[in-house]
Amino acid sequence: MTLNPNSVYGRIISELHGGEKLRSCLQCGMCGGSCPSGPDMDHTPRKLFAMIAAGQDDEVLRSNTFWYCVSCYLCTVRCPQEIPITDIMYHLKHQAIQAGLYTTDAVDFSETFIGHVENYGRAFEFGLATQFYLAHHPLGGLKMGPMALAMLSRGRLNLRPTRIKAVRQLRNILNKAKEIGARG
Amino acid sequence: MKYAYYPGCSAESSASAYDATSQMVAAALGLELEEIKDWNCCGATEYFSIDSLPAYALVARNLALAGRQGTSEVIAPCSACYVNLKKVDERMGDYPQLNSDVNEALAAGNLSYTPGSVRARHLLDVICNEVGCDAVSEKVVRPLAGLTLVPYYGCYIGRPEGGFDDVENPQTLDRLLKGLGATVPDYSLKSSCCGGHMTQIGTEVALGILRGLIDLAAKLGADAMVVACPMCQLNLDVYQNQLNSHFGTTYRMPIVYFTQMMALALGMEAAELKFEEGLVPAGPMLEKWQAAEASPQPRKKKSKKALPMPEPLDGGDSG
Amino acid sequence: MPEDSYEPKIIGFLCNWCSYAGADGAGMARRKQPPNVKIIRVPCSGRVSPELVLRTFMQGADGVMVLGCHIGDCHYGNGNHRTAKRFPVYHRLMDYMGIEKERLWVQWVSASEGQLFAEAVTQFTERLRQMPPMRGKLTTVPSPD
Amino acid sequence: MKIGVYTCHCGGNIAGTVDCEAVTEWAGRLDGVEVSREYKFMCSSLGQELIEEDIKEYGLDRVVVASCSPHMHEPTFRNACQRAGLNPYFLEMANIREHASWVHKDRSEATEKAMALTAASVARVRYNEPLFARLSPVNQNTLVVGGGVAGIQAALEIANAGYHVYLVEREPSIGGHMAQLDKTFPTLDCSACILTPRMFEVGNHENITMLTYSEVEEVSGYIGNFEARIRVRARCINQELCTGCGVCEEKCPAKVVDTIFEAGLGRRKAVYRPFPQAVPKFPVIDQDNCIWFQKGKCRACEKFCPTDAIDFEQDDRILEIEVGNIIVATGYDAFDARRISQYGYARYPNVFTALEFERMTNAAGPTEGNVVLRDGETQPDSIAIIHCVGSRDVRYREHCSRVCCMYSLKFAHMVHEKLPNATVYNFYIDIRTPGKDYEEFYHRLLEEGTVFIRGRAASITDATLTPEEEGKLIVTAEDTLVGRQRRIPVDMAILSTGLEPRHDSHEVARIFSISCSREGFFKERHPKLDPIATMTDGVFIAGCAQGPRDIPDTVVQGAAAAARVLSIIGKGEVEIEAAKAEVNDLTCVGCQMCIESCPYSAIEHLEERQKARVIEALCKGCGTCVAACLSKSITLYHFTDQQLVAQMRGAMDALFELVPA
Ligand SMILES: Cc1cc2nc3c(=O)[nH]c(=O)nc-3n(C[C@H](O)[C@H](O)[C@H](O)COP(=O)(O)OP(=O)(O)OC[C@H]3O[C@@H](n4cnc5c(N)ncnc54)[C@H](O)[C@@H]3O)c2cc1C
Ligand SMILES: Cc1cc2nc3c(=O)[nH]c(=O)nc-3n(C[C@H](O)[C@H](O)[C@H](O)COP(=O)(O)OP(=O)(O)OC[C@H]3O[C@@H](n4cnc5c(N)ncnc54)[C@H](O)[C@@H]3O)c2cc1C
Ligand code: SF4
Ligand code: SF4
Ligand code: SF4
Ligand code: SF4
Ligand code: SF4
Ligand code: SF4
Ligand code: SF4
Ligand code: SF4
Repeated sequence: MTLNPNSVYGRIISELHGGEKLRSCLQCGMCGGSCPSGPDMDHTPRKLFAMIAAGQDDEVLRSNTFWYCVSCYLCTVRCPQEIPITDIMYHLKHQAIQAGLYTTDAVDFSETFIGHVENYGRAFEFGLATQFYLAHHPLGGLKMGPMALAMLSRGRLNLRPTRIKAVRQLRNILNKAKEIGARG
Repeated sequence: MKYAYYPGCSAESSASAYDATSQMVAAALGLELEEIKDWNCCGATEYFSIDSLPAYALVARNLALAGRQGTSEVIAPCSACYVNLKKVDERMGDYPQLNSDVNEALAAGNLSYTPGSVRARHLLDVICNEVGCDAVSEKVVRPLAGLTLVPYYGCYIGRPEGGFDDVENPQTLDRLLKGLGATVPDYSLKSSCCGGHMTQIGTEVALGILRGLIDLAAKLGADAMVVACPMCQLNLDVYQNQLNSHFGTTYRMPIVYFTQMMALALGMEAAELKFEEGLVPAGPMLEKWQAAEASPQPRKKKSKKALPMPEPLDGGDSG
Repeated sequence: MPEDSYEPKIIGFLCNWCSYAGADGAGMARRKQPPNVKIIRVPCSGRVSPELVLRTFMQGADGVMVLGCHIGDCHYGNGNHRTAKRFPVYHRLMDYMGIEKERLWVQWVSASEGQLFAEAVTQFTERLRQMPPMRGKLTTVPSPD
Repeated sequence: MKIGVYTCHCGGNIAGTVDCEAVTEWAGRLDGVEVSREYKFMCSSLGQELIEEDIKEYGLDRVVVASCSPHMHEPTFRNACQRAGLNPYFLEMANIREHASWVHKDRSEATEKAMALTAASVARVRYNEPLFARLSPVNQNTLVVGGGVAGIQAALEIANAGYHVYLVEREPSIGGHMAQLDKTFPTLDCSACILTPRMFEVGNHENITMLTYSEVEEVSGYIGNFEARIRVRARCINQELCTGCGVCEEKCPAKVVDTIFEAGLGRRKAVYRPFPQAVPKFPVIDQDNCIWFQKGKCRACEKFCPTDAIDFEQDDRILEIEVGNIIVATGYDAFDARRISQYGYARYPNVFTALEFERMTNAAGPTEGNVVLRDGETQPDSIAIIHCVGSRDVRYREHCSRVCCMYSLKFAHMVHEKLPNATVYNFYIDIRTPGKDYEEFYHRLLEEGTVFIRGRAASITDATLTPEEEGKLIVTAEDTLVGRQRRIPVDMAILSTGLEPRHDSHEVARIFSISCSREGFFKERHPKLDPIATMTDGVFIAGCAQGPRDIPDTVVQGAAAAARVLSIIGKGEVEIEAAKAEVNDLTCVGCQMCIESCPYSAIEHLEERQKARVIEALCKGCGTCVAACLSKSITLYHFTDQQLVAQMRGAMDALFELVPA
């Protein structure tokens, strides 16, 4: 079967290393049965793959499945067809962001995180917590309050980020990578 | 043997206890760790979701730096860092196009990396398989007798492409803890996921997962859960209070690093092992240990009618 | 003639029991492959003398494949052991004649490895496409009769 | 020289991709070609007659058929030539189907390749020489290896036709896996009841020499004339004296878990018969577990044996036999469930394998047919049966094991029958019931109330979440028909393990000069038209050794293999391939390089003349010696240098003409 290269399916197959293995999905449900986030996903990974094959691209990209994926790789190590499911989840997040079709704020979490990495070269847990929670879960953030305090008091949260020396070098590398990624 | 050491971002903040005890234990076992100079964050699980090539390049920079320091193996105590390092190295080897793209990006920072030249190792792997559990237990001066410790590996050991232990039923930490003198029950959720970043974006989902993990450990009579990953520690420890108020439970399960427990058994002072960093206090567990005297385990009697039990595969000693 | 339109001419000597059956298997499974390899059936890879290989190059072949059973699976017990032992001889002779050793492809392909066969054909053809044609490099030998 | 070339369309198989008309036309212009024709189906009787008529009418002296693989139809066209009075070795085939039309898409590429292959065969056939296949008498004895139901069936068919059979079985008794089973699907007849009479018949047949506790170590020779060396392991029982009373077994103090016949669920003694109906009836002493052999104490069996039949001194015996044909029916191994650790076999006591469950439901088994948990007492209220364990999984076995859906249904039925109040869940991907009355059996289970959950079980754990789950095994799976995860608490789980090749199938294949397919099952000559024969003439395969199958199909294959052997015996003689090597006395310098190279030691050195000589009866025509002889003194008929070089040049010349560089 030739696939529309711009469909969700087509892009997984052409852009993702090992993505072509998705063609051999047996619909066995091993992934869906194994996933720790499965009960809270609106579609199990297996179901999502059936929807991808059926061309229901919009519904696929609006699904919370891949946002609830915690990258535990359990599905990947158990899939009887060796389909790189976790990587497909990453790729679907990527596609959903590009299509502007995401429904959760997990994206912002990831983007805040990445922003720190790009600025400092290191992750910055305290900054992440404040920036992310204050922007998205003012209430959740409050609940987090005592927890953050407890961690602070035990020296487990740094109030200032650590910065690596060669931030410029790192940024050059990342910018170059983005450029290469964009040229496809 | 000399290893490059990749502490990971959490070493500087939330998991400084792990970092400190890892270095103490390594020194006691004669492992020479040389921190990668000016290493950067591995991107955790977040970077791959947004853009994959920069994510690969980010990790590859660390591998390149390790290579430049002249080491062929890098130790990561954090499982997520370990998986990222390993995955990037292996994928670059498997996919030539990816390899050349990543190297093109690295070149913008005057770096290069040859796949396969720096092997990522988890600290647990090096301790159990290079030093050896037997060698460790020979060094034990204060056995952990009297303590029931549940080994919790988390999901990243052996994933995604298979690592140093069985993916589903790993044994290394079990063997290590038994070698330290602890009682180690067969904890069937040992390689289940701790919820990862779910605690932050879908708290309810995560709390459910965490509850299952702690619940089974409690049922097995655990005095503590022993982990090998800062993310596992953070989720199980820091969210335990919230979980209790959410479900109306009363768990007080200390979540400790295996390096802390090793350090104890190797004779280091508890006060120096940063147990106080845990939100759930480890005090009761430590007191119990100090009070305990090694007492033999009661053996369950089998009925005459019982059918034979199959032997585990490679003579492992689970169950 | 521009480089990219050059199609290498390849002769494959395949043992009857394993590799020839493997090539048949590739056919039965419809494993697509470039058409460049022309197969000649021999009883055993051990039958393929260095002379035969050299004559094939002299005839203008751009590449020669010698495929036989896996070591230990030889229909004749261990005929292919001799084939394995003969590699250095092949290579020395080719070297002597000024033929790059990349032009000889020796592999074990069993009767059930149709896919492996198709892959070998594809890879070898691809490799030779990157090399200049052979014709004219060597003079032909007199005909056998 | 008058060559006839026949290009076959094979319906659309060839003509669909190859321009047969162009090939025919091109071939017609080749040197020496007298007639060139195309035809829809060359192997049809009309196609063959076409060749025969042309040979007579045009006086053709060489024939080239451009069609399918010679493995498929070389005998067909050789026979056609022979019928028309032409030596069959004047035939060449160009394989333009498997090697051209089927592997290329582009019509012109495929056509050019077909032309080159045809030209190569035309060039070669000029140098073909008349050869005469040697006729060799057939030894009427047959060796059957493996005493499962396949081997039993084959042995009985041949023995009943009046010919002698040596049946070699590795275990102490024949019967194979079928002897372990309780009931057999879909009719649910008792396995022992239908198998025991056959086993008994084998044991008492005047034409069968049964060699149990034995293995074939080496085979040499060729069709009609094989020699086999068999190791008969020491039973430590004098079979002349033993009456099979079983007293020794009763008195023996050494008890071990029986991992073969009881599949690990039961125990046996060091001196034992695997099961009461064992054939032969004699026990064996398992030296690895016997206290006398290990520690030098005991000898209880000897003391109590009423006939003094115990013989600790017995040694292995080596038996050399001569046979004309061989049937290899060594069966399968059950997949080792411990390899999939998330199912917890060997970790949780109440996870069982399929074979364990067969033994459990068997009234003669360790639990006397009671379905109980590992404690040996408690009856389960709920049971999960997990399909496809080790099968349909590229990390373990890619194939479908074909029988496990059916036996899983059978298990569900057995539970309903024995524990009417128990709930049975079958976790499946697809229910595969391709057999007579098999789908009907599935319907019956639906009616009996088995719960079917479509989804490969993800894991089995003892980690419980709710009070209802407490103390149970939890099977997790996605119910794919609902699209949601489910957790099913059960008391017992049964793993429907797949069928895989015997762990030693590669070594066994080597002994018999046959090969294994990708999975490791023995490879047949042709998957559809010759599933019984192998590439080695005179060696046949039957039963699960060739691939997973149920008992009816196994029996059919056993009988079919016997029929093939009987037809060879019936003919009395076999044609031996005429491709033989010969040394040219004039040029041989006696260097003996060839002698060293021959895998069959078929070349002798004539001391007095300092020459090599090929012993015709031993030479198998591999041609290794040809390549070894530096003075080019050896000719391998039908694969001469001249012929191969001509074929190569034919191809090259055609290529330079078709695709000039
Ligand atoms: C759990 C289970 C339930 C089943 N239930 C049914 C059912 O209800 N109905 C049904 O139709 N089918 C059933 N089957 C399938 C059935 O078992 C097979 O179809 C049948 O047993 C195959 O017989 P066989 O002779 O080919 O192989 P086997 O039974 O495996 O016999 C092979 C014999 O060869 C011997 N052997 C092996 N290697 C050597 C050697 N090197 N030298 C000498 N001897 C050797 C072995 O010891 C064995 O005796 C079931 C299978 C399983 C696993
Ligand atoms: C659409 C289709 C596709 C298939 N594809 C495949 C495939 O790809 N691979 C595969 O393995 N199998 C395939 N099969 C199955 C395959 O066709 C059968 O397995 C096979 O043809 C059975 O052969 P047979 O000799 O038993 O019966 P048949 O082919 O039916 O032959 C029976 C013969 O007996 C003759 N006959 C009938 N009654 C009498 C009588 N009273 N007196 C004298 N002669 C009589 C008939 O005329 C006929 O010639 C396919 C089947 C179908 C329907
Ligand atoms: S486990 Fe693999 S084959 Fe099965 S449904 Fe999921 S992706 Fe498909
Ligand atoms: S990797 Fe993601 S999709 Fe796969 S099992 Fe883990 S959470 Fe579920
Ligand atoms: S001879 Fe071969 S190619 Fe021709 S019709 Fe018969 S099977 Fe097909
Ligand atoms: S060896 Fe003796 S005791 Fe044992 S079965 Fe034979 S006759 Fe009976
Ligand atoms: S000598 Fe061996 S076989 Fe005989 S009774 Fe003792 S243990 Fe059993
Ligand atoms: S027969 Fe059924 S259970 Fe067995 S492998 Fe095939 S589908 Fe799975
Ligand atoms: S290798 Fe050739 S020359 Fe030497 S003994 Fe054999 S046949 Fe004669
Ligand atoms: S062809 Fe030569 S090497 Fe082969 S069996 Fe005959 S004599 Fe031996």
